[in-house]
Amino acid sequence: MTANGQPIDKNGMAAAVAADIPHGSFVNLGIGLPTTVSNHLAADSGVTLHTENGMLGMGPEAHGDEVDPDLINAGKIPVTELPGASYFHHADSFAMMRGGHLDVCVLGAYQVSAAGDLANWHTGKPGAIPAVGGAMDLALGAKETYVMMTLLTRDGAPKLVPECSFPLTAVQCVKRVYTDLATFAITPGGVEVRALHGTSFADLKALLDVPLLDATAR
Amino acid sequence: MTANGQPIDKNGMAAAVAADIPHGSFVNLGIGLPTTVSNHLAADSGVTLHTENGMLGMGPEAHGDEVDPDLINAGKIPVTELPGASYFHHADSFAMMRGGHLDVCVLGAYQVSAAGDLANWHTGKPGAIPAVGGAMDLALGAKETYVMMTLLTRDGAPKLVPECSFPLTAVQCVKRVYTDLATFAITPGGVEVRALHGTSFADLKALLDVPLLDATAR
Amino acid sequence: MVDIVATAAEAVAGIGDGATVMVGGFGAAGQPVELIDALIEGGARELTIVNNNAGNGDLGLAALIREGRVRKVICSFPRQSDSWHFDEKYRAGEIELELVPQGNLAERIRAAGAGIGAFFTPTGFGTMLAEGKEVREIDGRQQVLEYALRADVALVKAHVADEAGNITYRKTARNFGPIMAAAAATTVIQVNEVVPIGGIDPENVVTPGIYVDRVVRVTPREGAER
Amino acid sequence: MVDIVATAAEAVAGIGDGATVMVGGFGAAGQPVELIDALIEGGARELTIVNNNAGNGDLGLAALIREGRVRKVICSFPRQSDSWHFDEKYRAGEIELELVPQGNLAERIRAAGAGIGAFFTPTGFGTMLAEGKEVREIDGRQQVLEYALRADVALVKAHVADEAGNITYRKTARNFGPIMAAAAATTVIQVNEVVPIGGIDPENVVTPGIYVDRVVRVTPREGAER
Repeated sequence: MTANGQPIDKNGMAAAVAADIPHGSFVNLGIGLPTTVSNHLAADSGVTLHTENGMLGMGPEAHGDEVDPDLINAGKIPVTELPGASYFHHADSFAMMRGGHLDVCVLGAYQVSAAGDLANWHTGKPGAIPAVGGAMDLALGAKETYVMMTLLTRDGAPKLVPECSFPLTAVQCVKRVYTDLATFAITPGGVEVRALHGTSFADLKALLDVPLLDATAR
Repeated sequence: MTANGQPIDKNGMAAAVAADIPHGSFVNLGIGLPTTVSNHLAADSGVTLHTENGMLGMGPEAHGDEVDPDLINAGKIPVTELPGASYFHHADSFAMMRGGHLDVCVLGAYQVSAAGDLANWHTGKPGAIPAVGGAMDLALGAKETYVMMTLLTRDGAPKLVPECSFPLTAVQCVKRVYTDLATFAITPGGVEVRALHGTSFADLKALLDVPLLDATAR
Repeated sequence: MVDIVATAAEAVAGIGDGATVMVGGFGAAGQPVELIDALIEGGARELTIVNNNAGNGDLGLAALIREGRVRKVICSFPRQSDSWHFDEKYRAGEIELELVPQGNLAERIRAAGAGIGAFFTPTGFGTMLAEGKEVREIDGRQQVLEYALRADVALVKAHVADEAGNITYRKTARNFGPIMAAAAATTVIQVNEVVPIGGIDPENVVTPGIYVDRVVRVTPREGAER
Repeated sequence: MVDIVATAAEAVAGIGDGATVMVGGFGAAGQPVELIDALIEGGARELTIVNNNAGNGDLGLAALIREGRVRKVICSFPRQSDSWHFDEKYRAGEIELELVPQGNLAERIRAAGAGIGAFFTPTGFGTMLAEGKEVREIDGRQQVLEYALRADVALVKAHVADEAGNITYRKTARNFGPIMAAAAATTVIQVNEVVPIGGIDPENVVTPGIYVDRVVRVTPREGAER
């Protein structure tokens, strides 16, 4: 197989994730990059957004007069309320997540392992103040956990790895990984490459220290 | 000490319990005899009644047009709603009880032991269909568990006993026992007699196989 | 996403033999009688039923038991003055009973919906209902390990649904509805009224639509509502 | 029974050195700033604080930390762009941190209020936050044993109280309020409005008065409410 177009940017990754979210899903979008997925959900997607600080039916970011300090998302950004929304307390909100009721959760990551282990909360550097928030709950709670990240660090090191070297968020939880160079599905049979962006399967294989299955023709 | 008035009837026991419920308490009254305690709570008692099927602020039994099949007590009898009431689901209702938030719970009993063990749910007879309801939760959940019962069975056997022979509802949970012949407090130091009704302390001692402390002069 | 269906029969479609079915209600309050009638009509057998009781009188759950559809009941309070159908089947050895203290029943159902595998609670310690169960002392109290209780289907009676499946209940008929809705793979709710999206204040939603698969409006029976 | 008190100072009276204090809020939403200000004024030291965060900016919990009143923080997300007071104390070794996954934090608080001693949850399994904790497989998943988390006092910001102490919240400012109110020996709630008994529909009460010890009405700050 040869290179397939260009690498995609963050916007392209968000669009790729959005395209894979089934109609009518209940979805939690993690803080930061994953939040941008909402910009790519069609008005008729039927997707309902959950924010773990106690709301279903979250709308877009609030601006101007819409801003209400009592209505924020998990990133503490003011948001809006859509018709059909509901509010609940923190234990009920995490029960909703941890009980497996969300269809999809989208998270960022430092590393994902070939087995689907996720590292996204702590660099493990000495002196770093750790903060976990809802990451460990989110990673395990949804029916499907998707990760969005660049495939390589700024230094060019792969972030899809045989074993995570960063402290783990959760074990064997990631189902799909959306990156600038490729989209992966982590399956019981191994890591499948589902789409390529500006790279070839052979080049990707050379880049990563993880066995890959070519599923681009799927 | 000599006999002190007459034995009290069920009505008298209910009045005795009601007189000991502190102002402003949150109280659960068990099915049957304990329900009658509400008839003796003064309008200014400040007592709020809990019913474990999901309500605080339960009012008296409903009659005629007041009857609403969606508003019943734990005995499945139609009741009314007082101002300041609230409704909640069963897990929240039992959390309220089991979390130790109720001040007083009043229950009937087959037997109470000298250590405060309670038997009130199952006769243990062969062929009896057991039914426990909320008895085990109620017995342990309130800050104080009071029991109302006749002191003797119809056959004249004491129901305040060294050890329960009936299947237990809960261990070491009963704080006070209101009977037709006497009122008892079960304390770390032993079983205290707090009041006598138509019997003497000496006669009571002879009647029961449980060591008693005379606290009637308290 | 919720399906608003037209009939109770559609609402209970697909409940098969051997299913574990949670049935809301405390006695008659909150009992989804019309859904149970449809379940009887549907023919499913060998059911395991989770309910606080084991049927009262001749309607609803009592009828399901009378018809011999129930293999096992998990409940807190089967024996009542009007539980004759259960009593008869139980005495004949035709129905199995798992007796659970009511608070443990509620908490086990809640645990299933909340992703809690098991929990320690003082309720039941030292009694025959905790025999054989793991016990440990926590915070100075002996506590018993109890496991989450989940179901294939929950049948719930509520009050109002919006078209997103958000639900409100009415008075003490709320009882087991919200926790059962979260503990079952498929949740079916009968309501008195369906309103458009936006018709329920988001502050007052009791069961969010995420927990609800099918909603059917049922015309209240004469005398069953005011 | 609830006391409706006139000032935040009365509301927090009696919180002593070494107390464990749950503080509601997720960031600024639902943070009881005026109660925290009164707590600072009251002088209590060596506090253990339970909150989702460890202070944002310079107000409320951040100020309490800046004033050196906090010995330990139990939270899920201390490090933020504006957590400078915590960061400084933590790096100086002047404050202890117990880091808890947010869902475990919420569930542990809920457990304390509900009489659950401990529970098994998959969250945290295989991570450094579960090191040394008991693990067992339940329902095919590895689960970690977590214990109830209770407090001496809860400080909560809500929306409306009635004179029986029944409480409603507003939007996502509800967050930890209801579970903290149930998990503390003494619960103190600041509200925007107090209404007579009967002023809240019994169907819409979020925190029943049984959980509430003191209520104080606080005039909203300029710009803090709309």
